[in-house]
Amino acid sequence: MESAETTRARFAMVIDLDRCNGCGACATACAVENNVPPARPSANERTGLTWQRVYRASNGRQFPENRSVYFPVSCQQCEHPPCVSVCPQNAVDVSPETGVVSQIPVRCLGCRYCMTACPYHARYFNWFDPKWPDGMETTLNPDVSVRMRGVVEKCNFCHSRWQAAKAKAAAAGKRDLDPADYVPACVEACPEKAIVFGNLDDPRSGVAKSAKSANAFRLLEKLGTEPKVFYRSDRAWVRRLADADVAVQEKEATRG
Amino acid sequence: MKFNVTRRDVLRFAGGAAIGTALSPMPWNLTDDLAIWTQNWSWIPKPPKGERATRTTVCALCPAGCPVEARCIGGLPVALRAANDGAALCPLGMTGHHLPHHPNRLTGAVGITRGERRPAAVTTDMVVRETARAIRSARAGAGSVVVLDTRPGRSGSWAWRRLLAGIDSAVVAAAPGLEGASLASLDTMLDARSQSFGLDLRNARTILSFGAPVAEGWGQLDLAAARESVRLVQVEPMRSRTAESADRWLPARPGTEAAVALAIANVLLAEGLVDTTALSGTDEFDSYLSVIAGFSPDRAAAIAGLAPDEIFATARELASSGPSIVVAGEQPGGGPLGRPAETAIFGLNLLLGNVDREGGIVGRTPLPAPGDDAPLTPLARLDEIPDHSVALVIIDASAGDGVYPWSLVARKLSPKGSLVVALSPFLSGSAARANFAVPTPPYLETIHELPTSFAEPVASIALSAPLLPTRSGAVDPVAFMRSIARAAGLDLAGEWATTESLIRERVARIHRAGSGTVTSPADGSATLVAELSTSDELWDALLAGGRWSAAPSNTMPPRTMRITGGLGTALGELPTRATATPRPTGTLTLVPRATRDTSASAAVSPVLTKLYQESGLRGSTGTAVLNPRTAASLGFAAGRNVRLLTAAGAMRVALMLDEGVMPGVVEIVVAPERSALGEKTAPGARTVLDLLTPGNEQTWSAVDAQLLEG
Amino acid sequence: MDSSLILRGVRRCSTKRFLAWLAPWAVMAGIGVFAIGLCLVKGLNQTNMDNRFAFGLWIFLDLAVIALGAGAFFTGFLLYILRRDELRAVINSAVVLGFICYSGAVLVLAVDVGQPLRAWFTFWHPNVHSMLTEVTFCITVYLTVLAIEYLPIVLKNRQLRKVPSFLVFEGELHKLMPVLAAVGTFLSFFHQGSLGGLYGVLQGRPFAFRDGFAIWPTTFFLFILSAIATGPAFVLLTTSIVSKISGARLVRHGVYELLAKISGWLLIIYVGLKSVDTIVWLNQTAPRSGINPSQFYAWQPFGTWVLIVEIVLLGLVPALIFMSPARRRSLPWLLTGSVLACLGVALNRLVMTIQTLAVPTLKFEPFMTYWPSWQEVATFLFVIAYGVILYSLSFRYLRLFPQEREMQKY
Amino acid sequence: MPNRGWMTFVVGLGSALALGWVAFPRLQYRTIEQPLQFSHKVHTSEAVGMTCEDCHSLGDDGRFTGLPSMATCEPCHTEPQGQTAEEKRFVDEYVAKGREIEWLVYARQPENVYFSHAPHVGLAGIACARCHGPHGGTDRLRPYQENRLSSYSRDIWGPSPTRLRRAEWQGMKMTDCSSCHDAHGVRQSCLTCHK
Repeated sequence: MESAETTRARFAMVIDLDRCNGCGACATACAVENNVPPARPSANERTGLTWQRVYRASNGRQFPENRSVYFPVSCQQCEHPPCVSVCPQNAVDVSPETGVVSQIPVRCLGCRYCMTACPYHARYFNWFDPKWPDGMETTLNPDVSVRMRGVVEKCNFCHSRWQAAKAKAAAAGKRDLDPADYVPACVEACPEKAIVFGNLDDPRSGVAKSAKSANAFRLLEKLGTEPKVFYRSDRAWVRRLADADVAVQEKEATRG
Repeated sequence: MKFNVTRRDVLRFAGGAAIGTALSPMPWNLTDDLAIWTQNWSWIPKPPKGERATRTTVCALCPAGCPVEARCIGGLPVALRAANDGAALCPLGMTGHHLPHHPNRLTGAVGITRGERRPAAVTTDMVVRETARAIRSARAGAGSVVVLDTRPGRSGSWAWRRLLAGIDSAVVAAAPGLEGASLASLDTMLDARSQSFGLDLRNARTILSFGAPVAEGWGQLDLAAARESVRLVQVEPMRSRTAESADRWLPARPGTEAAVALAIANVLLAEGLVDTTALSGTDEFDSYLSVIAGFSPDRAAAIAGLAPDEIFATARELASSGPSIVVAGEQPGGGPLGRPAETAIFGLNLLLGNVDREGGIVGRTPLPAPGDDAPLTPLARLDEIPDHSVALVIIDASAGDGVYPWSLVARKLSPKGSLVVALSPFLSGSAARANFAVPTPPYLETIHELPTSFAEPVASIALSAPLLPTRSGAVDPVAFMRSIARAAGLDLAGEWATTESLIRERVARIHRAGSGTVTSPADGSATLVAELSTSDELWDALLAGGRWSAAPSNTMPPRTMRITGGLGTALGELPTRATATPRPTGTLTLVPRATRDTSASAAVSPVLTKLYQESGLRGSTGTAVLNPRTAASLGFAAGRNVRLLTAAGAMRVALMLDEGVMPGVVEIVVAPERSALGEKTAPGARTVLDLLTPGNEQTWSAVDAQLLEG
Repeated sequence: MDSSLILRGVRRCSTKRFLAWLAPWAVMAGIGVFAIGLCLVKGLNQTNMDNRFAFGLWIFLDLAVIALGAGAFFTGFLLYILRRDELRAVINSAVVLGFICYSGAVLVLAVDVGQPLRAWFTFWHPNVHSMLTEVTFCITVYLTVLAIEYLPIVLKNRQLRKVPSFLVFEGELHKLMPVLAAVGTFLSFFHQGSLGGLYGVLQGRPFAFRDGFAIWPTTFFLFILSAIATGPAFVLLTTSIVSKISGARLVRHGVYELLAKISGWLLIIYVGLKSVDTIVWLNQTAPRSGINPSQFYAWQPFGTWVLIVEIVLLGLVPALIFMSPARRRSLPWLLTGSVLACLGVALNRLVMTIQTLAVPTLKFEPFMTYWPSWQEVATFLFVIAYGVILYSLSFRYLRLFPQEREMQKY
Repeated sequence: MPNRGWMTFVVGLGSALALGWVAFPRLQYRTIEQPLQFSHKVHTSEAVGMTCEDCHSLGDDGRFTGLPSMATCEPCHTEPQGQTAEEKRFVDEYVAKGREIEWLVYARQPENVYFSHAPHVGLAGIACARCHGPHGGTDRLRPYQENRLSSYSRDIWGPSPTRLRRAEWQGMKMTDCSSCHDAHGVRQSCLTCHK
């Protein structure tokens, strides 16, 4: 039998913040694709499940000079992920085939140590049992398993779509998948075409070029996590929001 | 032998048993199986299994009618996306396949008593009898009959007009707060009530919008794509997504739009930027000029809180880079600006010569009616109907809903007795406020019609094909009308018995006329109708997601133009009133804010809690947003729960602070009410909209309010 | 009624009084059991933890009680390895305290994880790089060690001694004690350190992240040091409280002084190293992560006062008290010092748990605070009630303080 | 009676062993008969001459179409082909009524596993029997056994109560997948198989 070695890829995305207008289509498409359950009545923005969360930030100036920017933040698929080494039971690893950081809910103990480790708050805990209104379970995506309460979950670049693209390639006798077959749901759903997705290792891909462009940046780069989600903006004040050197938010929200 | 069981025996037995158990697979398998049990809990929903296929339809959740590709498992849709390349669906459209399973879906007719937690089940026949009785008493003089249509222009809309034709006091009115409602003022000004016209936004070079969400898909203009060729000037108090992406943003105070429009007209005239010879003979032109003369840029700028230069610059831009289009209001959740303001704003179109011009306001042939040429009930605006005069309101929300304060309808009801009947798939929105609600099939369970949308320059139609079987209990609206006709003794002749047969008839008439083209959603290829041999072919092409469009005709028949639409002095008074009324200190202007997508439907997918409840992206209903300076002057901090007080009452809201909000303004988030998001609550619960009492102009885009402790 | 079980030669209160003492604690434990049941059946939505405060009151409780429970292993270490025989007077009590602290922590951990039935996955599929794996292994093994150390104390009960084989067993176990103490010391040093490492390795949380030696961040060593410094103080504190409540003299004052002296010297070393660590962290480690350290203390209620209180009031002050021979002679001073030292280690664990999570990393994320739900508080109080009940039973029926009988004679 | 102590110990040991090795494995599983008896042997016999792929095929997109639907069976079975009562029942109750058979799938993987036949059969050329055993030559469908706690098929663990495999094709646990992957140098991570 021949070796089943597959090629290595580093999937990445570049999000153009000058195009994003905060419509939330990415977050919605993500929830539909990945069987993320709707909120329980008592859930809120601190206990909710949104793999792709859109944050709004502003230039901090007064009306009418105030301008906002929307940061869609999902798992940043770090090259040096702070969440992998902390998991006590190997429920998190990095896929050598895709560079995607995994989270395997059925292995997860629910200790939430990975959540404290992630500086991007991209990991979410199932505080509640997943529940859809009666009958709506027939609209679930069979390619993604439904998570149980008490485990952590997060974005995996729509891994099921990668699996499907790989199976399609295999059926055609190929080992390499067609880039057009693997597009995460958020990328597909963006009405502004603000997200470019592809293989960073392929120098011809749009993502490799955009990631190297002058105004591309990553969040909290100084932490050394080397995220594979890039952002770009021609506005300097937007780029400054990537680092946490100055405190700008004065909002305080207390729960309990 | 005596056998005494001693403590020591028990210990030995237990010891042996412990070792034996440890040496058997039982404890280890049990530990393993228990852990696996937690991975496979029976109460965790299991996704469906079955064959995979893709099917095409058209989204019927808002008037835009986007082509949709559905990924189906075992024939049932599990994911929706735009069927045409390069396009995308909005969050509402993407989750449309959840709606047939919405927890607030009506499964049978219900009677709703205010204050009762649960509606009572009734029979459809009973609702028919009650409706017929109300019609008979209306004919006997008890009051008038109003049908509120939430999606005008459908075959069903025509059927209502046909049904009520025999009743003198009956009118069909568009539900308040619908997109395109402001354009009715343009109808009046152009005396085009029986005529239909559209906005040629794609060919315009400058768009001046007073609050319309142009950059958020309003009017089907892909502004992102048209960035190079279209210049957008936005006049809006809120820093909306459109305002932020506009080329020029004039943050005028709420309620001062008319002053800004009149001042722009003032500059156009004063600087001789427009040629008014064609208008000089027009009805009321002189009074219009005198109103304009009262609004110098300096005065208007002071009223609106703008720099006068902004007004000068806007006027000059409009005049120099035509063709231009000026649109009024259309703010989702905020409703129309009111006729005087709309008249002032649309007047700019007449001054600038935007009518009958490519890239301006163009005439369009209307869609053929689905039936005979029998007389029809007149169309009216709800604000034209006298208060306390209506005996029966029928709300046809079978194709969608509007967002408006319920008091707009309530004030019309006759105190001597009235009945409100709603047709809706869901027990939320309008239906939750009726006396009776009759279930109709939702999107994806029946054929829905997407007739020409308000801004389109040519007539068009698309059909939303069902992907799911209709659930039992749902009543076809046209079949319901026929039952009413029978019970009330109204004449409703014709072959058609259901909505589908009515739409088929309309399609047959389009085919018979033989003009226009059908565009396929997949590849954008167009087929001439003339090439289709039977109307069934046209029907099939439409059911496969195609859209029929009429051939463009940019000429409008000659018409009378009435500049101020007979509004007389109201126009002059309006902007002054907005600022001159002395207000007690601490009074703020309450401005409702909604997003376009979710204001179109009575129910949204519970998954949209991701946007409304589980993230800060769109505030949940009951969130008030203030400028931090305004909050500081009132002594409030973020996250505080305060009482919001208006003339209509008070409500508790959570405060959010945002520097992007105009000082002195409270933005109130009009999110889908909790029942629309799928939570089981009492029908017709009060929402923030109930705080927005419409004034005499029946607008609710800006209302005086106060914030109080506690 | 239960006098046949009570050690000969010591005075204990009447059964009735004892039951009256236990009753409120039993009620508290009962409420706790209900709260724990709610969390296990309905899930962790019963708590006020959230995606940002993934750790809350319970993790703080675990860290704090494990730090205080360090008294058990450290006293064992001093007695059996370093041969400080004076400490035989408190070793039994220390072991019971250690057992209570560790078993309480493990119990709360079992409630705190989302899927307790999968807890054994850590042993079956361990990730050896995780500090939490190290903690889990060490705590489990050490809890077993503590249970074995507890056993001979139980077996020495008047009635149980009557079973000859128990006596033999107990004797054998006793010979094992130095070995167990050595094992316990090794394990404890490791997991106290790992608990510190738990935070120190958080590369993405500049508030917690520390440079270190090899794979161990400085918090690894600081946690060990702070635990062994406050462990003896906690033994001192509990012994004197028990003495006060029971009205019996339990140990000679010299034992208190020795405990205080040990605690004092270790505390002063800890305060010194902690200060150096803080300076390096604020001036080098944090800025390198792109964080302006002033941001750590920009949010109320976590001002710089927390740092000052932790290091000076709850670190330096008790250290100075303990180091002064004159103060050591006075029991009130010793108690003051012990309370301050124990509060100090608790505050340190609280700050590391809560403030680490409260300080925002992304600039567009707000600062958040957290307040536990009643279920979390009731579970917390359950551990305290459980500890009091178990300790009370042990004190009544077992020989926790060998010197007590001699002291009664005076 | 010096041995009595040992006796009680042995009794305890013996009864626990009996419980653990004999009674428990029976209690652990629920046995369910298939809705219909089906003979793979008859269909793959020379007389009929069908292959596995005739009914269990891969789609163009690489998705395994799984068990055949009635549409596959119907062309031959509008009328009974043989004399068995089971086939008559099949024709009367399923073909005639247009009902699908709700087979209990022995090899169904847990919900959280992504398994595609395409790379295994297509690229690696693994024969069906390598994982499914001599299933294609059986004359009867054995009863389906479902774990009462986990509700997984017994075939996941294999028939032995020790959960150790006797034959190569017995057992479809994670370790079975990963040991084969390891042996063939497949780079793997959690996401290789989990969804």
